[in-house]
Amino acid sequence: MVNYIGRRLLQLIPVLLGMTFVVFMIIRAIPGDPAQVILGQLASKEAVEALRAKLGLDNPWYIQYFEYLGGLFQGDLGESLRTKQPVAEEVWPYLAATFELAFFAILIAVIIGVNAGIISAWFQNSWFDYTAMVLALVGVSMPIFWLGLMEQWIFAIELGWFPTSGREDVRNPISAQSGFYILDTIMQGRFDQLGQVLRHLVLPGIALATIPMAIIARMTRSSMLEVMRSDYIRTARAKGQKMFWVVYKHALKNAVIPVLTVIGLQMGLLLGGAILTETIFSWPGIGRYVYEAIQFRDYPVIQSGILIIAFIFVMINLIVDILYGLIDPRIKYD
Amino acid sequence: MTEPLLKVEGLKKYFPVRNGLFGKTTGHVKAVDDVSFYVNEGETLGIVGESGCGKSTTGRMLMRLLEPTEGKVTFDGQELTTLSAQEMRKARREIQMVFQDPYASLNPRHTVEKILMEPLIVHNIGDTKSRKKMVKDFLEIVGLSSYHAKRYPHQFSGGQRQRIGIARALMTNPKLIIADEPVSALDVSIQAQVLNLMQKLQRELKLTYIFIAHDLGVVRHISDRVGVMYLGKMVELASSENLYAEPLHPYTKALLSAVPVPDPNFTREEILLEGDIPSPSNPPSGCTFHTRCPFAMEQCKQVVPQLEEVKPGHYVACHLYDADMIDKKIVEGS
Amino acid sequence: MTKRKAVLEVKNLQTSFFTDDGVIPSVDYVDFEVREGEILGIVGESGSGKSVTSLSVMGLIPSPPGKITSGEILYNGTDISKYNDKKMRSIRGNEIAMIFQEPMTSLNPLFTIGSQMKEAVLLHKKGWSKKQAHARSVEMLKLVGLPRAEELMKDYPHQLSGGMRQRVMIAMALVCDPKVLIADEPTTALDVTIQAQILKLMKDLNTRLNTAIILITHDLGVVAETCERVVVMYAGKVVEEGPVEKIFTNPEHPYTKGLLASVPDMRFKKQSLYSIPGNVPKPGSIKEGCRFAARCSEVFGRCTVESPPLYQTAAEHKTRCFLYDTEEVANHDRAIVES
Amino acid sequence: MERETGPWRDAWKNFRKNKIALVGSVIVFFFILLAIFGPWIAPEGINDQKLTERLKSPSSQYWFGTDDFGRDIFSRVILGARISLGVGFFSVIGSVIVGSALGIIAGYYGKWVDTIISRIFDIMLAFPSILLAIAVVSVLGPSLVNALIAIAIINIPNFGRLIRSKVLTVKQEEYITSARAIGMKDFRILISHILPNSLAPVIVAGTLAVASAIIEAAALGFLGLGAQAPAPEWGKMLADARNYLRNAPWTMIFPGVAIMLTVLGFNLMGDGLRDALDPKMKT
Amino acid sequence: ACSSDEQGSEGNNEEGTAEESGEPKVLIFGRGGDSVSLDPIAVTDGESFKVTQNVFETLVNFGEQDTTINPGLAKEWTVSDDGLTYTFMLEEGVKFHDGTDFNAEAVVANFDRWSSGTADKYYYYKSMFGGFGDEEGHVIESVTADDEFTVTFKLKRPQAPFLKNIAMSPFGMGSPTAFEAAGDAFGDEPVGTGPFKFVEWKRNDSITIEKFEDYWQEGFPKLDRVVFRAIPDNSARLNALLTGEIDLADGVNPSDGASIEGDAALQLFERPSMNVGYLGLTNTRPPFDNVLVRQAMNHAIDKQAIVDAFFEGRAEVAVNPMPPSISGYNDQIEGYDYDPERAKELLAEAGLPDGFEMELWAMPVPRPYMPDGMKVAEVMQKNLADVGITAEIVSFEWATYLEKARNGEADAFMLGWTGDNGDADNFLYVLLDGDNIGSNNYTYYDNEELHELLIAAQSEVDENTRNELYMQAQEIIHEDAPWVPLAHSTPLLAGKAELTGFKPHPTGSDKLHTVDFE
Ligand SMILES: Nc1ncnc2c1ncn2[C@@H]1O[C@H](COP(=O)(O)OP(=O)(O)OP(=O)(O)O)[C@@H](O)[C@H]1O
Ligand SMILES: Nc1ncnc2c1ncn2[C@@H]1O[C@H](COP(=O)(O)OP(=O)(O)OP(=O)(O)O)[C@@H](O)[C@H]1O
Ligand SMILES: [Mg+2]
Ligand SMILES: [Mg+2]
Repeated sequence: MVNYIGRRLLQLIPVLLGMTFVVFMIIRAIPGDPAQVILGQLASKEAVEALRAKLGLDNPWYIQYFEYLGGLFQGDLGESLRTKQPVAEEVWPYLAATFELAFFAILIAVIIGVNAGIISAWFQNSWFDYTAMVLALVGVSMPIFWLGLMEQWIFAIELGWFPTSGREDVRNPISAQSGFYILDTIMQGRFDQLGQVLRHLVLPGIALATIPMAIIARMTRSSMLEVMRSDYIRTARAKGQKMFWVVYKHALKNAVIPVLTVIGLQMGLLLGGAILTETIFSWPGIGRYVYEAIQFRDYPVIQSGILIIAFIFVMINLIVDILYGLIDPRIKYD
Repeated sequence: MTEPLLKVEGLKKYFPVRNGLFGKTTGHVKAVDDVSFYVNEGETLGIVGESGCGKSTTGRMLMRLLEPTEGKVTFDGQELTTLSAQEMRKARREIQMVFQDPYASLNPRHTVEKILMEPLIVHNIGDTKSRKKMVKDFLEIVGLSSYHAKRYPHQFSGGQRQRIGIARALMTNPKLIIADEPVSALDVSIQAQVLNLMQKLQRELKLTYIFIAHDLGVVRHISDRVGVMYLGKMVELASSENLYAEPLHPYTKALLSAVPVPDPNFTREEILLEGDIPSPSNPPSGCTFHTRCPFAMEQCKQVVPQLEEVKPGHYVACHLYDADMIDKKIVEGS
Repeated sequence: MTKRKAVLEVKNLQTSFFTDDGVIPSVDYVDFEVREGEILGIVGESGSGKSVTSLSVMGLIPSPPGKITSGEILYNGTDISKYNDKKMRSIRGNEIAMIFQEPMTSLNPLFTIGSQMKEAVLLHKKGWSKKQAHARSVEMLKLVGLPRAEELMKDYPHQLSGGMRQRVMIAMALVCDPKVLIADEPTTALDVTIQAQILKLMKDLNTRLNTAIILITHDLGVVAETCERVVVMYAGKVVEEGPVEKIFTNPEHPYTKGLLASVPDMRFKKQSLYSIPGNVPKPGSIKEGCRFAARCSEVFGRCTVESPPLYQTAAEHKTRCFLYDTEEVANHDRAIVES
Repeated sequence: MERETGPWRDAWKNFRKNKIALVGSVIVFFFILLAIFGPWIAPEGINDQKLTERLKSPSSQYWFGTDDFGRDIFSRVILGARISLGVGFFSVIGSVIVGSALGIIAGYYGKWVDTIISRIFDIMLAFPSILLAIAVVSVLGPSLVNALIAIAIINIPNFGRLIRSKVLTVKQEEYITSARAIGMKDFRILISHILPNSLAPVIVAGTLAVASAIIEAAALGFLGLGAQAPAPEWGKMLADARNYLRNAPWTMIFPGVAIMLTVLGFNLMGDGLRDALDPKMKT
Repeated sequence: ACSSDEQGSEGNNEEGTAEESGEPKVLIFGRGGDSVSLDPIAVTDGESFKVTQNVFETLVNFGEQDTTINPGLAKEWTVSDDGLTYTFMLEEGVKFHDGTDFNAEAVVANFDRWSSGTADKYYYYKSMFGGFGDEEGHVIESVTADDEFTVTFKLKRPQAPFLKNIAMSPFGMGSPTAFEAAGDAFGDEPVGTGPFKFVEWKRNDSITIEKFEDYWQEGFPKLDRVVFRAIPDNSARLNALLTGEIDLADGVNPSDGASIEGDAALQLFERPSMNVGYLGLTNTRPPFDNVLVRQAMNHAIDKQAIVDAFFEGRAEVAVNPMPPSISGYNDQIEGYDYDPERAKELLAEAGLPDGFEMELWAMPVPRPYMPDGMKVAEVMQKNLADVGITAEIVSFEWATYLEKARNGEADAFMLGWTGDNGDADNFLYVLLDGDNIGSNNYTYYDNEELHELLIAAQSEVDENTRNELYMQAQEIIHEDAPWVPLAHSTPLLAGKAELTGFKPHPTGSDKLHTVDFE
């Protein structure tokens, strides 16, 4: 197993290097001069030149790239041009906010999606199946920014069931420790605040969860249908096993493998969708952090933010791969 | 004696097994390991053996659909193993193949006509009109009708597809046909039709066959000579009369005795082999059969037996028939 | 020879598939019985309905689209075809067990052999502890001749060879001492030398445990060697039924005859093989007359319009062919079997 | 057995049987008609500003109401079909062409070519697609064409991988071996066997990709990185309408519904096509 | 909208009862973005000043809702006749939040810190006082502590708006102990003398400040705590106000003004206008190098319609580059009226009877002077089309936009300006003088005559003479038409009805010490 993980990690290296390179090149390609941006509107030409030299922008691109890589290895993600803070330090609360939201969303998506898929497959062609699958199709077709706005309008403004935006009730602020408010409030025993945190999570969580949920439901269904046709399911039934256990024990474990891939891939959608959702719901997460950085051309933040998101995405898929190995004994890890 | 149509010497195919952190080659699957035989013009050589013993690999190497790791294949005086890719493609006009799976070996998106015309186009035989005519002729030769030309493979039954496969192999008027389990996927009643057809064609078109199969009955029926393979090696090769009447190799004996005979009154000598076929990636030392051989001796574990002609036209690779062994046995037996 | 008691009787079974192309009766009024402790062979070419018959018995027809549309399946005299799922579950694995063709895919790849064995035990042995179940599983693995039974319990299916898996399947099927074991082509996917091992094992178990076995196969050799009685199926119908000796030495139905003649025999070389002309019909494609009529060498007028019943041609021997319609036999039989 | 059948015809028969897919096709067809004939159907132009008629609620005159410029939303939604469908089609065609070419090269030549191309795909796929699209648009500057390019770029690896894996599996098929056994040249095998057999999944994936491209274009439009004023791009219309969600919800509802319906149409159709053309392919 | 109001007021009631029971009074102030840093000298963005304005105080203050000069930390001051020496008498007994005493040394320490900076660190210092340390342009020669509570500033040359400059938010007095200890991190843990002290900052989310118990002005602040919450989207922010998640919303869309006024639970605040939104014409790019074309543009655009539609009438059509509230405004000038025919004539005169093609750059972000640049651009596009000019709207993200526009890459670009200190110089010189080409003069407009007037005005100490100079300047500008001035908007804020004492300041940074809940 260790060997297997090691191998997967090694295989990641070119991808990770490639990622840094892509990010690096994109940033270089964005029109505009970082030095000028740092110095602002009034800076003299000389000052800009001086700063360019200081930042190493005069060097050929490959030297810049290797310096950038060197920095990355030492955990140096650069410094925000706007706030002058090291990105590596600044980024954590944003990440935590996004993680919490994404985790909540994927939880909803998985619980509802997987079960809907299972039941649809189990009772294939039933009214439940049809309804669930039509809903799932509508779900995949939903522009999440629109869904988010509609949710906000209906459930926050018109009905007032949930707050319109943000992570917490600022009147009753949470003292952040880990940055995961659910964890923080539980550890502090502040269950009143936990309720608030959950209330704030609902709307953006659903907006973010809709598409993955629909995709997971569809995937689970088709994967289950295939598994249900397999010989070992017949074997389990021939033993006299109850249908419920046949489905939830024998079939699900087999069906979950392709679903896992989808979940891994959906995390990418989720992290990407976070940009939109976080903008709509004023969620102080990494997506908004990057998006605002783009608007202010805060290069180090854009660069590191994109890299971090991609890195997380890659890592999630690595974890998915490892999970395969745990679930499926056929995957060799010697 | 005239020169054989096809001569195979020391043919080997090792598939690398990649593994470990860097995908290094950590071993080899010895799919075919030092096989030699010849085929005379107009005869049928049967090759039998259990699954995974390297029959198909051998067959494919003869046409260089797989590049041999080692060894020499001489066809009609021409050494195929040294031809360039271009020349080899030309040479394939003379050697054709019929495949096992009648469902997979025909492109589902092409009509029968297109499938059958392809070899003609490739080898630049005839013009469109004469090609069409040839297609019709050959359809009739293999027992189909000319109106079948416009249909797609999925509209045919397994037996009919196999006929199409045979027709395709015949289009270029080849000398040698390698048939890799052409009847294994067919029902018994259909199998007989195809076997009869192949025999008829052989008579009429003076074909030479290499007939690969695992059904000993079928092989006996169609072959003039039969080679028995075990774990990548040819263990016995003799005329079919001799081989079935008087098998020499312990494996051949066991194999023959294991075949159920459709006669309830027939009682056979039972030699039940213990255990399974070892993996070709880690074959036993010495004689690869020694792990299951009831007559295994110390020597068998170390020394690889060579295929020797112990009787006229009867070759066997077994230490029991080493010249000195025969003496020894006589000594011990007395 | 005294006739043993029937444990399982299939009467007039019709199982149909309701597909987009219409209703296909894959098993069409099939009758046969399995007697205590015997090995009954069912032979037939692909698509003749062998598997559907056995799945019908087990109540495992995939539904939709399949459904038992008529007939009864009597187990010890009670019709289990009408059982609800719960009652049927107590039969499955416990009274009637089944093993399948593909040992490679019939075991769940994600669970250990042990957990799948124990599951089979615990499903029917109420009140057994895990330990007892474990002991029983190991015992059964040993019984089917598997070495290292204890260690095997911890292995996953992919770590076993095909022959070993088929042994595991047999052990699992026999773990609750079923009265009937249905083996659907248990050796088709195996090599001959392994097939010989498995067949021997099944014969041994049959004599030792007195379990009745339905052995489904398309290999006439296997039937000849293993079974006592045999049912020949063609296109969803039983065409001939009788003791192995009779069928093989003196086949009656033209199909059985043709089939036997078309098998190449390993013992001697036939000059040319007999071959049945034509193709195996698609299920449901023949609506009228004898289903074999189109390929039959002895076909005559009546065959294409009327569907022949099963004629009792001798004690223990039945044939579905008008050639055996001697008036008296026919009259006698029509009362019993009507198709 | 009928005479006139073939894989495509069979697929069409299957497709016709699939009610849901037909609904999808009808929706798609409807929007295609709008895209083509929009200018003749729409009662008003894209940019007929009437600042005195601002934010009128739906009425018999303005079926979908008016926006903050007093423009007829009904007309704009109709005229927007051309943009969304255009972006959808052309970006997908772009990614199919480039992706297929790369995928074929990778799958067919294998070895280091494959390794390099596959790694590039891996790297591109490591970025959440919308993020990559935003980055690309940041480089190129926001405009509809650049959004289209960005979307095409982010979809390249999807098609590339699809084709590559299809090429790899088809390459393993016995009929390819038999083509080689005939003595066929590799390139010909590629053209006459591998490509046609890879076409079905590409059509399916392409249809579904049009759906996601439309959403992505709308998302970019929503973020202000796509179509620019006064283009009636649906995502941009939503972004422009955001301020009026409470006071004039119709400004938000109709463009949103239009996006959803179009995308749903393509998804339904793609699903149906998958069932008809390529039953083995999964979501 | 009605039903949402009910919901909103329900939310409020809950809060209301909580307050009556002696709960701390908390104001949640929703705004468009997060602060960049809380060290006021180190930043340039309004969102940072909104917070620092309440944590720090300046020597002199602007008036409650104007830019007149009032005592701040300095209770009185004297200016020498030559305008070169300023002497300030400081309030006594003022303490920083960390307990450090506020005195003359502290003022000196602050100015020393600032004047030893660099342009990239202390932008506003350079911008207002011309440079650092010994630099040529640096206006301040020295700052010295005469005694504990007297500070003297010596200038190298007279600077007319000097007092207005030091009243600006960037020049809030920080605790020397704190900034010496914290160094660059001062912006994370600001310490001033203001009515509120810094508590917590959740990046991109919220900043919390709380009542400073030892605040020197008795009875202030009224609130116990203020939370600044960043909600980037204007409508989302208003939504949050409606649901009671915030108490006060900055940057309300003009389109929502009417409905807020009609809502009993809410009140609308208008921020006095001190800005100008305009369409800049890059004077060096053809055809805008032709004054006739520029005038034609001015006639072509229907400013009134724009103000009515996208400022919802909450703006004044602009005639001059600065708002009327600033002294020196020339109200004699008649604006170019909306006259497409005249525009066409002018174009024909300029040799472009068939119009021309141009790029129209639209602002990608809302600003107080231009709540929705894109939409205004669309209207202008239409107006221009009506006189035969084909304008393609283009946009970039904000920073690129500014940079490219400053580099003269735009044909015509939308932009605006909010005054820093309410002085005419801060509009006319900064935005239109040749000196500021490459900086805030984005149009590359350069008129020698104008330049001389503006430079003269900078060092003119007499108010009337100075105003006279600015009026002349505006006439020149009007004639040359480097811009199409569009509007002086009145930015809107909305708050709960029970909010009292909130006085929006024209500079955009509001002092909250008088704010209270009823
Ligand atoms: N491409 C390959 N890579 C690695 N191993 C291979 C490859 N092709 C075949 N083998 C291995 O080589 C051995 C011989 O395979 P081959 O297909 O020749 O057997 P066979 O005798 O034709 O068996 P069957 O009767 O099942 O067709 C097998 O163990 C197989 O696993
Ligand atoms: N799920 C199903 N849906 C539709 N038709 C089915 C289904 N399962 C079986 N059939 C039909 O029933 C017929 C009988 O199938 P069955 O599997 O019993 O054949 P078999 O005799 O077991 O053949 P084989 O030797 O290939 O296993 C087949 O022709 C098939 O078309
Ligand atoms: Mg093979
Ligand atoms: Mg079967």
